[in-house]
Formats: sequence, structure tokens, C-alpha cells
Amino acid sequence: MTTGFTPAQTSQWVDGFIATVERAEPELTDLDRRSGDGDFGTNMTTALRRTRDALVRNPPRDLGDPFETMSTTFLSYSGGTSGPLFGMWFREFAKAARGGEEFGVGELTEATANGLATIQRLGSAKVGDRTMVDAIAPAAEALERARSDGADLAGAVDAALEAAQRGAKGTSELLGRKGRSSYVGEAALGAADPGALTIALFFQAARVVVGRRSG
Amino acid sequence: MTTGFTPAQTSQWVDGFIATVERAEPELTDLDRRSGDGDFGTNMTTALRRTRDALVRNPPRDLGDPFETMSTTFLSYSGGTSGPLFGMWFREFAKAARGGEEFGVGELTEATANGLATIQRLGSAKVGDRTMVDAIAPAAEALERARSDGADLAGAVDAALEAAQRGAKGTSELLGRKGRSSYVGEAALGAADPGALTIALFFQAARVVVGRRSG
Amino acid sequence: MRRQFVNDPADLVNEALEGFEAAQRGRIRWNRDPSYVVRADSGRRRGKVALVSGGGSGHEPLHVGYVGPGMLDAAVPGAVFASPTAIQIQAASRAADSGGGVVHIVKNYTGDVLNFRIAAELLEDDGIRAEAVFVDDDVASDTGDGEGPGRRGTAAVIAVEKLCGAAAERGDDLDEIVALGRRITSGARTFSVALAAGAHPGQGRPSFDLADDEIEFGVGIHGERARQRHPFAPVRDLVPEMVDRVRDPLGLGRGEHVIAIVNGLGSTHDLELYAIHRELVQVLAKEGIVIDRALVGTYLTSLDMAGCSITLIRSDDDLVDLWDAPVSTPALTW
Amino acid sequence: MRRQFVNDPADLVNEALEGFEAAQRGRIRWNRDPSYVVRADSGRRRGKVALVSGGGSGHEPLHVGYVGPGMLDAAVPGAVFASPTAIQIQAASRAADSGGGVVHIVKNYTGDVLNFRIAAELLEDDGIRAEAVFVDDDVASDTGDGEGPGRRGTAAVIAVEKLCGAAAERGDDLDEIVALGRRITSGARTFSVALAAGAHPGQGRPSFDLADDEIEFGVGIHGERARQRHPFAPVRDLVPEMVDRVRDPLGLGRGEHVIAIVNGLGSTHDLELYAIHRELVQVLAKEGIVIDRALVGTYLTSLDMAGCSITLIRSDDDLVDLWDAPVSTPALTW
Ligand SMILES: Nc1ncnc2c1ncn2[C@@H]1O[C@H](COP(=O)(O)OP(=O)(O)O)[C@@H](O)[C@H]1O
Ligand SMILES: Nc1ncnc2c1ncn2[C@@H]1O[C@H](COP(=O)(O)OP(=O)(O)O)[C@@H](O)[C@H]1O
Ligand SMILES: [Mg+2]
Ligand SMILES: [Mg+2]
Ligand SMILES: [Mg+2]
Ligand SMILES: [Mg+2]
Repeated sequence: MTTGFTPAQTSQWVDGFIATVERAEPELTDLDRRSGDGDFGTNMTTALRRTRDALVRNPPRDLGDPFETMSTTFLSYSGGTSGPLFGMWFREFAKAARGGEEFGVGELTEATANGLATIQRLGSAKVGDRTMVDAIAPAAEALERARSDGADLAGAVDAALEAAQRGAKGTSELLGRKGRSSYVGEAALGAADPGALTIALFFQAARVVVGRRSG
Repeated sequence: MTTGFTPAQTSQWVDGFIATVERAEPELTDLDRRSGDGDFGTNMTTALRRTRDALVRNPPRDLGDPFETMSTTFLSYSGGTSGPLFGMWFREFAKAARGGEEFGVGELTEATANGLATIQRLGSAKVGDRTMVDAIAPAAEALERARSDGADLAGAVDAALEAAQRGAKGTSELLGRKGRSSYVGEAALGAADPGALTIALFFQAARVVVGRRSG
Repeated sequence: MRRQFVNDPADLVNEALEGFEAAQRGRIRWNRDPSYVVRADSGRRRGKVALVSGGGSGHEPLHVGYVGPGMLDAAVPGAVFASPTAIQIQAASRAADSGGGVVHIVKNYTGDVLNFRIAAELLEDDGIRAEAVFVDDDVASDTGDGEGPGRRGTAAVIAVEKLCGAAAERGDDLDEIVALGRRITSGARTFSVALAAGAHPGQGRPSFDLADDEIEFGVGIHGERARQRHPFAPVRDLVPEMVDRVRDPLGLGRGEHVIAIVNGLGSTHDLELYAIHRELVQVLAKEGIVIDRALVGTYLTSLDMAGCSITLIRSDDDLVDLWDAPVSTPALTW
Repeated sequence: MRRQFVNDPADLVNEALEGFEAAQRGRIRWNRDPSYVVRADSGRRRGKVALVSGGGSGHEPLHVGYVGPGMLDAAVPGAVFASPTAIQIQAASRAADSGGGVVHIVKNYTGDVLNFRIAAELLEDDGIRAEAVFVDDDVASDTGDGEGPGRRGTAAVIAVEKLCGAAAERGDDLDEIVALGRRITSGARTFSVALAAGAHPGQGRPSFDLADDEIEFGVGIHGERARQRHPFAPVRDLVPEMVDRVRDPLGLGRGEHVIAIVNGLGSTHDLELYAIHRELVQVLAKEGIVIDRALVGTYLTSLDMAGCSITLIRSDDDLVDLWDAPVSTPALTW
């Protein structure tokens, strides 16, 4: 039974996330083309490439450093709406991890809850508005439940991933009410929200790391 | 034998000049079209119409007033190159007449000589450059000769007119070396310089007044 | 096909900032990365509230041209028509802060609002208090339903920067300046029209085309078209209609006082701007509205758009004093 | 089709001057007929040499924008691109004179030269001494044969007005100021390029057309085409060539000092002008030429021409002092 991500593992998590999003770039861009302005993939990969460079130049020393670096890169370089919001999302992960030895269920739950609160405070999207919030909110709920149920790390990550994926998929039936998708109306129906999918990819990258260790 | 223009006659002279130039406007404009930019006639008649208005508003009281008014109008309102030069030309007539009782051969000779000097100082055109100077210079010479020969007013005016007309006609065989006609080269050959012709019209208007009195 | 004096269009903003810094001869410092422009003497007067503004580039002289004594302490330029990032804003605010806290003057666009809000949160962790004045004066974007991103910010931001800058110089504290900025904003409205859109650096075409007999009526400053088109008309017809749009929501009546800004949006000539101001003076005189102060010129552009805006700002003695206070920046000095 | 914010184009200049006067709030007075603009406080300082400039309109902010303490005492605007008349110049000079005589600062064009010369003769009869400084900095119009009207006058006139204005303020007498103006002029050269011509108010078309891949190289400020066209090129290639044209006739060498003016001719954006200035700084640094002072912005226009000029003026300590002296005009203040 695993209790939390080690510093090496938060690094693997972030590395894996970068690789996954880069692979998904064409798909994400296409989704943003159907519901927005088609720059989502570029916005992501530009910032993520810089994260990778920064992590090479300044290798992470602390549990929270990979998140911290990713946060700063998104806040420094990303142009779109999603960029600064993701920057603040990763920042909550960095805060929860900072100085710690392990990133356990408690930290994960806390970071996700704070991330949700921050993104909603800043972007004022509600659940159902067809944004990344539609993936984050169910993940946050699932984590709260997992924590109070005493789930282990793998179980908590699994629950979050499953909830985020479900939420992300569900956005394909939603009419946009925040961001650019609010301008295209019904035309976006059938295509999922790329921001929400990216949140799911983030938990999926965590799942891979947890699986690797426990497997 | 007439000794000089009376105040009533300088008025008639200027009025006659205005009327003559207005009648000649299409022809003058056409000549400027062939050797310049085609605005000569408009430049003249705009200023002359204002002269007529100004003379109605402030009827001449002095021998020099008609010239004075015409000078100021040209210096105030005329846009082309010829406008300010004519303004200074009429100004020499005003100066020579100012305060006097009659505008005689002496005044006429003096005004023409000073007008020539002023226009050459300001525009630095020489005889043969295809400008109004080609009419003024022979008129000035003819007047000097008439004065030293002791000619009467009608004789002096006749001599000036004849010389100015000859000079003006001669410009049709000249290549421009000052003003816009210098840009068109041979294209202007065969057409006389409108500025020079206007000088001839000025002496012709004088001739009509002298003729009227002596006739 | 429109062309510009550029190298690689992607480098234009940074190259311009480098040239801008060189021309200012030490009065202003440009920090390349993260990119911001700051008064060379900033931080000297301990406790003075720092004023920081920013937004997309392409609106020059806004905002970098307004950095200097009596106006901004720092300006944060984004890419052309794109918000600066939160990290840029945070860095600029840190550099500008003299211990008195920071006022962010922000034109109301989603990206700008988001990044300035984030920067304020980052600054909180740095122990620096940052409060925002969101400027939303563009009546053409007023949907009236309280939904959506709200009215856009445009030329009133110049007055907010000038007046709050003067208040900061005289020693007003952060809360006072924020309250002042919000008061100015709530009494300010702008209406913009265009005869031709601007063209992005390196792009051959203007961002929209317009028929010869049309005016874009209520245009934005990022190449957004207006909701309305208006038949081409002489300024004597156009200006009264523009004034109607700004006066009505302000409820300006006889005997009231305003500060007026007649702004050129890029390629509109001074002759035109002054001719427009003449109409404005006549219209307001007829309605008994008193122009306390007027600014007429090219102060906020949308690249090389052929267009202009009219801004009216409810005025009073305090605002006039602040307006008249000295200011010494690259683009506004008296 | 280019359009403008105008009523009847024939009224534009006068309407603009009326709006201009209104915006200046009493610092400047516009005399309608004969038309000239004069400092409201002119004639107050007995014996100060008066500076009067003028020329066609359409070049704003030149010259009316430079009337004020430290620069011009009066400016005389003609119709668009047409000389003011001698009577206007005479009236402006009379109004500006404080007993110290008048210096006429005149861009070297046939019409302007003629009318200013005539005005000086008229003023002589008024008992006012007027001497002219003819500014002829445009290298593109240098035929080299001493024939014809000579080099045209362009952006160097701004420096002549600023520097002579400062000299007049400090009490230099008429002969000193004329000598100064001539010294500045003889050490000043300008080269101008355009990507698109301006359009006359009310006229649908720009005064010339240019292919997409061409630059008008050595353009005039009245819609005259250049003698040369140049293939479109990035500023890193363009600026060194422009610098060559102005540096060579001045014989500027390593270690010499200049004042530089990078001027936008109408619709060229500040971003572009600053990017051009960056190139200028690099080129001159490479050649060891020192930029003592620089002015970068839109100071002399040719209606809405997309173009720019680079002016270099041989500089020394005295000129730098005069440059730094305070100036307070609608378009230039420090
Ligand atoms: N107000 C908001 N709150 C949370 N997420 C948002 C909001 N607006 C947009 N988003 C997210 O941002 C994504 C689009 O990002 P991006 O393409 O980078 O921005 P832009 O729309 O500015 O081009 C959407 O898929 C959505 O998930
Ligand atoms: N330098 C000069 N000296 C004397 N007369 C001149 C000179 N240049 C032009 N002119 C006269 O001006 C006339 C043209 O006047 P006008 O059409 O008003 O001027 P523009 O050429 O500016 O349109 C010519 O016919 C010629 O007589
Ligand atoms: Mg997008
Ligand atoms: Mg986008
Ligand atoms: Mg002509
Ligand atoms: Mg002409």
C-alpha cells in the first residue's frame, strides 16, 4: 500500500503529464477549434515545453518543485485563458507539496479542493458551464469521499481520475457559458471541452506513476 | 496731351484690368495647362474678384489706393507663384502713386522699374527664362526710353504696351527655366507664358484709359 | 496589402521596447524578461502608492508611454492585443512598489482581468497589497443585461492613469486611490468609430473590411467589428450622435462639468481630431455641458486604425486639480 | 477609397484650427483672418526675439503644435500642402514681435520661400526686422548641381524650432539666433521613406500607388514620389541604408555626436518607430557615432502617409544645453 508520491514520483507525474498532453495536442486543438479559437493545444504545449526546459536547467530538489516550475511557466508564458488558470491550479499542488516528504491522499485532496476554489474565484465558472471546472469539481468530490473512506493513494487517484474523465466526457453535451465556447452555442455539442480533458490527463499521469510503483 | 492718370483713372485702369483678365481666364488657364499646372486663371480671378469686392467695400480715396488694394488682395489670397509676385508688382505701383495727384510718365517708369527689380530679386528669373519678367523687362526699357525722349503719357503707355506684348508673345519660343514650365521642357513651345501675357493685359488696360481720355 | 516597418513581426514588441528604452535616456528602464517598463526612479519615495497598468501591445503610446512622474510607476506590455501574463504583472508590481502598495489599472477584458487578478494573489504571498481598478467605459459593448464580460475598457483609462497618478504623487493612500479610480471610471463613458481597421504587423490585410459608404459605429480596439454600421457622414452629423451615446448613460445634464478626450485610434490625422473636437465643443455648449479640460490627440491606438473615440468624464474641482498637476512621461507631459 | 473625418474638405484647416485653439484653453490664440496661431503671452517679454514658422497644413503637429514657451512665438498655416500668404506671415510676425525682431524658420520650398521673403519686405516697411533661416535637410532632393530649388526642408525644422526657441528664451539676439539656425541646418540631413502615400482630405485615393513589394525611397512630404523605389525589406536592412544617405553628406565620423529624430509621417505606429530607432542606435553604435539626444514619434506628417524619416543633426555641448532647456507647447513639452 502506497502512502504518497515521493519527490522522484512528483517529477515522474509532471514529466508524464507533459508527454501525454504533447501526444494529445492535435486532438485538443481540434476540440478548441470546434468550440473556441483553436489555440488550446499550442497554448498548452508552448508552456509545457518551457516547463521541460526549466526542469532540465533547474532540476527539482523539493517535492513541490515540479508543480512550482510548471505553475510559473504557465503564469509566465501562456497566452490563452486556460494558461493562467492552469498556472494557478498547479500552484495549489506546489503549495500542498512544498517542503513535505510525501504527497499523500491528504495533500492531493487539499490541492484539488483549493485548485477548484481558486479557479472558480478567478474564472467564476460553475459546474455545467462547459469548462475545466466540470472535470475538477467531480474529482474534488471523489477525493473528499476517498479521504473520509480512508482510501489508499492508488484508490484515491483512481477515484479522482474516473470522476474527472466522466466530467470531461460529459462536457460534450453542454452548452458553453464561459470562455469562447459561449460564443459558438450548439456548434460545440458533441465535442468535449479541451480544458476539462486536460484535467483528466493530469490525473491519468498520476495514475500511471502510482500504478508503476504498486505494480 | 495728358500728363498723368488721375485718381479716377487709376481706378478705371484697375477695373479694366480685372475685367480683361476675367475675360481671358479660359485662355490663360489653358496656357498654364500646357506649361504648368493649369491653375493660373483661377489664381488670378480669385484674387481679382476679391479686389473688386474690397474696392466696393472701401472705395479708393487716394491715387494709389486701387493698386494698394489689389496688391494686398494678391498677397493675402493668391496661392500660386504668380500671386505674390503680382502682389509685389502692384505694390510698386501703389508706392509710386501714394499721396500723389497724378500718375504720370515718371511714376509709371519708376513703378515698372522697381517692379522689375522686386520680382527679379524675389523670383530670380532672368530675361529669357519664360516668365512674366520677359514682358516686364522690355516694358521697363521702353518706358525709360520714352521718359528720356520726353514722351507724353499716351506715348509712354503705348511704348510699354507694345514692348510687353512683344515680350509676352516671344515666350512661346522659350524653354522654361523658372517655375513649373521648367519641368515640362519642349512641351510648352508654341504656347505663350500666361504671366507675361497678364503683364501685357495690365498695360493694355492702361492704354484703354489713356485712350478714352485722349480720344 | 498593408505593410509595416518591421523585422520578424513576432519580435516587434520587444524590439520596439528596446528602442523605446534607448530613446528615454535613463528615465525609464525596460526589464526584458519578464517584460515590463518601470520608472528609473521607482521605489525612491518610500510609501508612495505605486500605479501599475498594462495590457496588450498595439495601443501605443498606451501604456508604456505613460510611465513617469505624475502617472504610472510601471507598465506591463503583452503581445499585440494579448494580455500580459500574471508573472510579468507580479514582477512589474514588485519593482514599482515602494511600500505603499500597488494599484492595478486594468482595462476590462477577460484576459487582462484574469491575469491582473492572479498577479494580485501572487503579490499577496509576496506581502504586497495590490488592488485593481477595472476600467469599463466603452458604451458600445454595454449589453445592459449584466451578463458576460461587461463593458470593454478604452480611452478613459488614460484619465484614470493621469488622475490617480497625481493623487499618488500628492500622497493619497491605496484605498483613497482605488476609490478615486472607481469614481472616475463610473463617471466615464467612451464611444469609438472607425473608417478602416488596423492591420496586424506582418499581416497583409486589415482585420476587417468596410464599404466606402460605411462607418464602423461602436468599434473595439482589438479589431473587433462594431455591432452597428453607420452611413458615412460629415463630422457635424457624426459627433452629435457619438455624444448622445456617451452622455445618455452618464445622465449628463445642463450645467454639469466634464473632462473630454478626443482620441485618434492610429492613422487619424490631427487635423481631423481637432475638427472633431470643434464639433464636440459646439454640441456640448448647446447642451450647457461645461468642458473643464480636454485632451485631443493620439493617445490610445488600435494599430493603424483610421478611427476616433470620444470620452466624457464627469468632472469636479478635485479632478481638475489632479488633472492640472504636473505629469512627465514620454507621451504626456505638462 | 480613403475617407476622413471632415465636413467640407475645403473647411478642414480652419475648423481644425478652431478646435485646436479650444483645446489649448487660452495658452494659444488663433487669429482667423489673416490666419495665424500665436502664443497668448506673446509680446510680454520686451526685446525677446520672436520665432515664426509656417508652411502648408497637413503636416500637423508641425507647426502650430510647436507654438509656446521655449519654441515658436507664432505659426502660420497655409491650406493643405500650400504656402501661407505673405500677408498672413506679416500679420503673425507683427503679433509675435516684442521689439527684438523676428526670425522666420522656413522649409525650403519655392512657395514658402517666396512668401516669407515678401513678408520680410513688408515687415521692413513696418519697421520690424525679419531674417529667415531656410531649412533644407532632405538629401533625397539634393541634385548636387546647385541648380533648381535646392534641397527640400523636412524634419530638421523641428530641431531648428526647438533649439532656436531655447536660444531666444535665454536672450540671444536676432543675429545670434539666425546664425545658430543656419549652423544647425548646415549640420542636418534627413532621408524619408514610405510604404503608402497619404490621401488629401476628401479625396478617395492616396496621391500615388505603390506595389506591395516596393518602398518609396527618398519620398517628399507633399505626396511627391521619390526618384527611387526600393524593394520591400526588413528595418534591419532599411535603416542602415537610410543612415548612409544622411551620414555621408554630413561626413559624420567616429566619435562625432548627433541629435537624432526618428519621425513618423502619419500612420506609422509607435511600435514601428521605436523598432526603427533600435536599429538606428545599433547602426550608429557600430560606427562610433554618439547619439546625444533622440526624438522618436510623430512630429511632422504628410497627412496619413505610412512612412518615416531619419534625421541626424551634428551636435555639440551648446546644442545639447539648448535641447534640454524647457519647452512647453501642445506637441512638445519637457
Ligand atoms: N471562466 C473559465 N473558468 C474556467 N475555465 C475556463 C474558463 N474559460 C475558459 N476556460 C477553459 O479554457 C479553455 C480554453 O482555453 P484556451 O484555448 O487556452 O483559451 P482561449 O479561449 O482564450 O483561447 C476551455 O476549454 C475551458 O476549459
Ligand atoms: N521665378 C519666377 N519669377 C517670375 N515669374 C515667375 C516665376 N516663376 C513663375 N513665374 C510666373 O508665374 C506664372 C505661373 O503662375 P501660377 O500658375 O500662379 O503659379 P504655379 O506655377 O505655382 O501654379 C508663370 O506663367 C510665370 O509667368
Ligand atoms: Mg482557445
Ligand atoms: Mg485564444
Ligand atoms: Mg500654375
Ligand atoms: Mg499652382
